[in-house]
Amino acid sequence: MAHFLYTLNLGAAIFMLVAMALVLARLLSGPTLYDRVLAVNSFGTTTILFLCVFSFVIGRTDGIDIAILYALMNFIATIAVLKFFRYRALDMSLEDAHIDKPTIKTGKKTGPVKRGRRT
Amino acid sequence: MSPHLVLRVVAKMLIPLIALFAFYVQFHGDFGPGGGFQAGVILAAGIILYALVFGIDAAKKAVPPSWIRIGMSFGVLLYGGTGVATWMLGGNFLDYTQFAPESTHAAGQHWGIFAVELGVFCTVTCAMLAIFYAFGSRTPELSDEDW
Amino acid sequence: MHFSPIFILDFGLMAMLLVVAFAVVRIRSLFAIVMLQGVYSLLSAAWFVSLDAVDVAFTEAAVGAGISTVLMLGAMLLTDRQAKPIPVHQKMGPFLVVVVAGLAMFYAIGDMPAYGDALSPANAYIGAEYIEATKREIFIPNVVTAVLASYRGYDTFGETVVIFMAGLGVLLLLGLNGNAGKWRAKPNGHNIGEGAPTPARNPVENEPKPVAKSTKAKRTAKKTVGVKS
Amino acid sequence: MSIEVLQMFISAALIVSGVFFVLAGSIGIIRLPDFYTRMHAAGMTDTLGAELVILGLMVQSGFTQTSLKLLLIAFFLFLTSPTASHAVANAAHQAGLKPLLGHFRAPNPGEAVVEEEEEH
Repeated sequence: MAHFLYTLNLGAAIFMLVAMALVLARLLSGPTLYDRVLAVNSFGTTTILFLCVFSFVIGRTDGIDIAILYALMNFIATIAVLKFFRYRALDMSLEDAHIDKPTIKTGKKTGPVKRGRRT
Repeated sequence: MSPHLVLRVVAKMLIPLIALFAFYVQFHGDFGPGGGFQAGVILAAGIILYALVFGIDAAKKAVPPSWIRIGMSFGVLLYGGTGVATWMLGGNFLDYTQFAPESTHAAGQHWGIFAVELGVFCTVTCAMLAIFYAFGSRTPELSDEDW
Repeated sequence: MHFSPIFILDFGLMAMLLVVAFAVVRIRSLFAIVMLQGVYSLLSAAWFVSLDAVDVAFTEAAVGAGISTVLMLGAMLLTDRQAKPIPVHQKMGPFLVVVVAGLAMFYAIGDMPAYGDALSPANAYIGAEYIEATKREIFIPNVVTAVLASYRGYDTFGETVVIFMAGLGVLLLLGLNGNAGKWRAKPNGHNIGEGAPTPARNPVENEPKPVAKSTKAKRTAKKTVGVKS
Repeated sequence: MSIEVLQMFISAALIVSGVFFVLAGSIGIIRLPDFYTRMHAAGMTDTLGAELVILGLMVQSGFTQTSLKLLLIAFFLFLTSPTASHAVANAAHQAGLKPLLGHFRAPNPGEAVVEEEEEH
């Protein structure tokens, strides 16, 4: 029975690795930067799952602490990236950010982009 | 309509949990993975999340730059002071057994490791926040073509 | 060597690390590089877990996932978005150095202990002594904490001082308030407002400019303003 | 049938279905044509697949500290993943990234935002 569970977890870990590789391909090729952000986020989730399953495979549950850490911290990078691209500053508050429309890179020239108000 | 309501609510729920996890890593470091450095980085990440969502000015109100200056030096002083204290008690520099020489369960070692990890925690948190404040407080001036 | 199925996972992780490292070298968009570095730290943390180096994995995870990406983005705000291409003739020298160093490393692989060897120098001599002594001298389960804080307390003190110096250097060079918001970065050396007539910028720009900006940086900016790359 | 065998089978079923969803999601991230559809696939990986796999592992380990930690991971993922997806979608929509349209036409990104504002 232990052998069955070991095989099950190992198979799950290998499939997680495959999923990580697929998401990585999207990260490398992503046409827009939002695809990349999405891929990084998804990659984080897949890695968390990989770490959980893998700690069951090797029988040491310390890897789960690292998975908790990633589950908490994966969010911060995503928020930073989106703030960076939407408001072009890291220092302003989201609370009083007015809705503005920075343009994605289209190649053609566009008007000036308003940044979020600095408090 | 208030902008980014979802982000603000989730961040508000998440920041205390990140801080709690940082303290778990700090004080559970003797039994599981982790220690002062990791805990300091995690706590700093929590405060950085606060700064990202509620603005760097709010973060500076919560954790003022003067605290950062003091905390950064306090950590190193705590570490060094532990060594000096063992010195005063008659041992070598950073020889923690001097704190409780009669103990059979190495209580002196436990106290020494606790103090030292606390010093590392202080210094790392404050140094990470100092770097973030220094970079995050600056505003670039860009034309659209450069972007 | 006995083949364990866990090696499949190790090799998979190593292969992905290699792909990400090549991509970081090849891609010119700095934003993609920041993202890829986050992925690199995720992968290396997973790999450290498989090597049973959980504390190292923890550090890698803590620094790589949250802090490093944010700080990189903060630095990227003040610089360019794209790496400048380097002409091929300038690349040949470094390439030669890398090839020679790589060949030397391949030559040295023969002397390395086998993967997971119980008698390798890291496991055999002083490491084994620490693992034994921790149980009867310090009474805590985590050997890494015991070694870091007690047996190698001097080293950790040095590391703490290094972190302190890093923070101090940033404080001295940049200041915690970014010069109270008066300092402004100008990527590419362009001085906006001197070239083509642009629409009104932020109101902050009308403030009297700080003295430090009007020195060398401004002079070079004036020179290069016409020849935008 | 003893309780361990039952535990094993439940765990196996949950993990296998979770892995199926994760794999399907990551294939979707590769294969689907534009950003918004890819996000649909990624959302499936992030919530359904992840929760199923973690639930399977919890069943496997029983009432232990490990199980509690896994519960925490499941809770954090449940909290942060949809939020991150929401933030990415919001940013892309605000920036004017248009979905790949077929026969039907969606409103322009700017117009849709104005309508949303008036609702609140």
